[in-house]
Amino acid sequence: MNEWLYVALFMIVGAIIPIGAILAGAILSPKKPNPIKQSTYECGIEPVGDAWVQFKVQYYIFALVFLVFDVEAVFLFPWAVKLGQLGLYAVVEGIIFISILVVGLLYAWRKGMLEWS
Amino acid sequence: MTPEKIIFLIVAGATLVSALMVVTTRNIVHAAFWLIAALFGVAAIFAILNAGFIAVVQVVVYIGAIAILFIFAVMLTRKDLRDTSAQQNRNWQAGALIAALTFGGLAALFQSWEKLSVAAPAIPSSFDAVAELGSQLTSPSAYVLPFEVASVLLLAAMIGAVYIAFTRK
Amino acid sequence: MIPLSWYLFFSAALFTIGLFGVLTRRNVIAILLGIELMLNAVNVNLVAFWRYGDVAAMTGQVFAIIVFAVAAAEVSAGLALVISVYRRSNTVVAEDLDLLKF
Amino acid sequence: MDFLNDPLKVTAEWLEGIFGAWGMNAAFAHVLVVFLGVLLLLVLLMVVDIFLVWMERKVVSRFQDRIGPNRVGPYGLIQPFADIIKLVIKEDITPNGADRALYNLAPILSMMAVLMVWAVVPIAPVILGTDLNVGVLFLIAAGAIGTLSIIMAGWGSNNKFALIGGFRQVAVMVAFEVPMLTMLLIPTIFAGSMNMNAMIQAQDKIWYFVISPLGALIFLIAVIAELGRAPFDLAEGESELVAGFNTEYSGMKFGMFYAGELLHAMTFGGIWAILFFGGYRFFGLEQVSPFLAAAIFLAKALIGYWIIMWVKYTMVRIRIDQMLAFNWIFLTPLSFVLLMVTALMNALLRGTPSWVYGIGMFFSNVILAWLALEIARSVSRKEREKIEGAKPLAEAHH
Repeated sequence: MNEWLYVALFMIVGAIIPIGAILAGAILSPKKPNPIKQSTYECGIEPVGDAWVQFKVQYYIFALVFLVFDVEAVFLFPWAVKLGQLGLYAVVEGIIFISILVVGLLYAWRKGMLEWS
Repeated sequence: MTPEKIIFLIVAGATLVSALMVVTTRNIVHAAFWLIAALFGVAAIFAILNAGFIAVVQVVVYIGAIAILFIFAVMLTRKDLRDTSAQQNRNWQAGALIAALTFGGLAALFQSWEKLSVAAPAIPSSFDAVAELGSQLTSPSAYVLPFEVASVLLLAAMIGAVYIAFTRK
Repeated sequence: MIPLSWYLFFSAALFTIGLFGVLTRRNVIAILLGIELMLNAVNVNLVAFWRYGDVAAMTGQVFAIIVFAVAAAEVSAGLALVISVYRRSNTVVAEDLDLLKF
Repeated sequence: MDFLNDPLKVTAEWLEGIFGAWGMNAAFAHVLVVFLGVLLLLVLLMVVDIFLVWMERKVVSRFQDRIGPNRVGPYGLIQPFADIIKLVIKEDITPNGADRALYNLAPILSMMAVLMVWAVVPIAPVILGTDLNVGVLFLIAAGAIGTLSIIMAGWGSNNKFALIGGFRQVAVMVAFEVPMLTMLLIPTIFAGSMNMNAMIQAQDKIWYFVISPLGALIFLIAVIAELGRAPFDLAEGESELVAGFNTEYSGMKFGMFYAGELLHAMTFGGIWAILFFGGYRFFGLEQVSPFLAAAIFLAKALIGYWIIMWVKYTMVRIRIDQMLAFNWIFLTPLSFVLLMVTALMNALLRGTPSWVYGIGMFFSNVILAWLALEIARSVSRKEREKIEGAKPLAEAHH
């Protein structure tokens, strides 16, 4: 039996519970839609245009830096698991690996890309 | 038909349908969300293959980071929310033909390959894939060079992307 | 037990769908989505060969992880290019990016 | 093997026997029994969740010098049930132009992302979903699905506040996930495994909090930001973004977001206890009975939850630029340095007696924390002088 079957069961049941709750709400609650009620909330005034807003390019930079460190962590987890049985050389390899990526973080910081404004 | 095969067929079918939606749906944000569904299906395939670490990494890297990067990039490059113009270029029939030929060629190659019916070896109960990966990635006689080169690659990607995305007009 | 051929046909189909997307989409971001599908198809093959080959060797899984790193690098640089192009020429349609043609 | 020592296995075997007697396939019976067990665990968690609503309201009112719910039932204990009935019979409004599929999927995924974490949480030595050897990374995978639900809600609502709130929240979550991932590596190094049960087993001599106090602290800060709670709750800053990504949600869909947030906080209280405070371990008491172990784990999780609440109701909201600067310029580099120092010290102190190892680790953490705070203090002093130095000029202008 594959252990991931248990995880799949957790995900299925974890989806069934909120679906059931929302369905119960849908059955029990009144439904009287009208255009004013369904208009999007904009602090009481008439909604203006679409929900389109201009986004900062910083959002992309944050996601980018996160992606790089996410992949870095993927490499480091097997390293961390085995570290106890490996010699000092493995530690040094890991430190080199992290240091190279920290250079990238420093670069982004020096360029002012990690600031919000 | 064993239960394992049925599960595989359901997952593979759902994945391929999601992949088709990725390349055909008009709304680019929906295409990104269909891609997430397809990637999740591939993660399930990895889990069926007993590669638990790769399956989790697939979710962490692709769904947790790459998909978010895609959605942010869509947000940054839209003039209006719902673009309804044509999403396929003029030569889509030629593209479909090339794709069909590629699949046909690959399928023909598989048909003529005799190792196709090889049985999967049993995984020893004491085998820990993550620990084994750890020792291979740090061992000088195995993959320590790719390990370090990967970090240089990621550094280059990060610096390059930051530089490109921020160059003023 | 699922035969190896099922995984190979699945990944071939996924690769082909991705190829179709790359060839036919107009939006550059959608083309990158297709490339992601193709990279994933490659990963399915790598992991399937690991499972059906020598399990203790781990070569397939190591390559799969390297593919993750390559995919991450490809996406981050590719999307940065898209954003940069959009800020210059205000379009993400591949056919309209013809500055080099003239 | 009796019920009090291994309740799950005994019950499962008993049920499988019954189903087998009905002529059911053995494998199918097993899956069915596991399904029922999972359903039981998750329903119990939802019941706990209902009481978390009550607890949260009681605790916040004490912090704010009020009494809190006290009318419905003894100590207001029936109040959360009244809240639920109200949520269920509330009209469910879908805003105009909403992306219906994504709008409806978001609350389901939000709840699922929390519930699926419990697949790898060891509640007691023998009460756990599954012993995944990638347990710690599974947390991040579940968190990725939670992030996705926020993007879906923000995008699907067709509302400016929801869109901005959702994207700010996601920016904060991905930013603080970097120190969180790095801090997950530290217990992994100590235990030599990503398996949560193995981590608890490895904390038999000493809790990881003692040998990595700085790691535990950074992890807590990252978790609070990840949960989107004060002081990092700017996505829901009422005065500027209404309710953030769930502005347009009403009725039970809003209820799912709300319940998910509370359960998420309690879950991460439990994860914090597992990674740094020995999980269900408490001076050998966990050996007595699995039920006692589960009670110890629940108590530790609630203490962690209480600390998260304490922070929430004590601190003021931090501005988004300061918050992200705090993460990228202070927390992330500090966590990388801590990881490198821990790996190095772990290799250097290997083979020494455990008290030398513990003291060495503890003091390397303390020294690192002191250095980081000194650097931060000198930088902030310079910033302050820059701002205060400019002040007299502005006054002279008047």
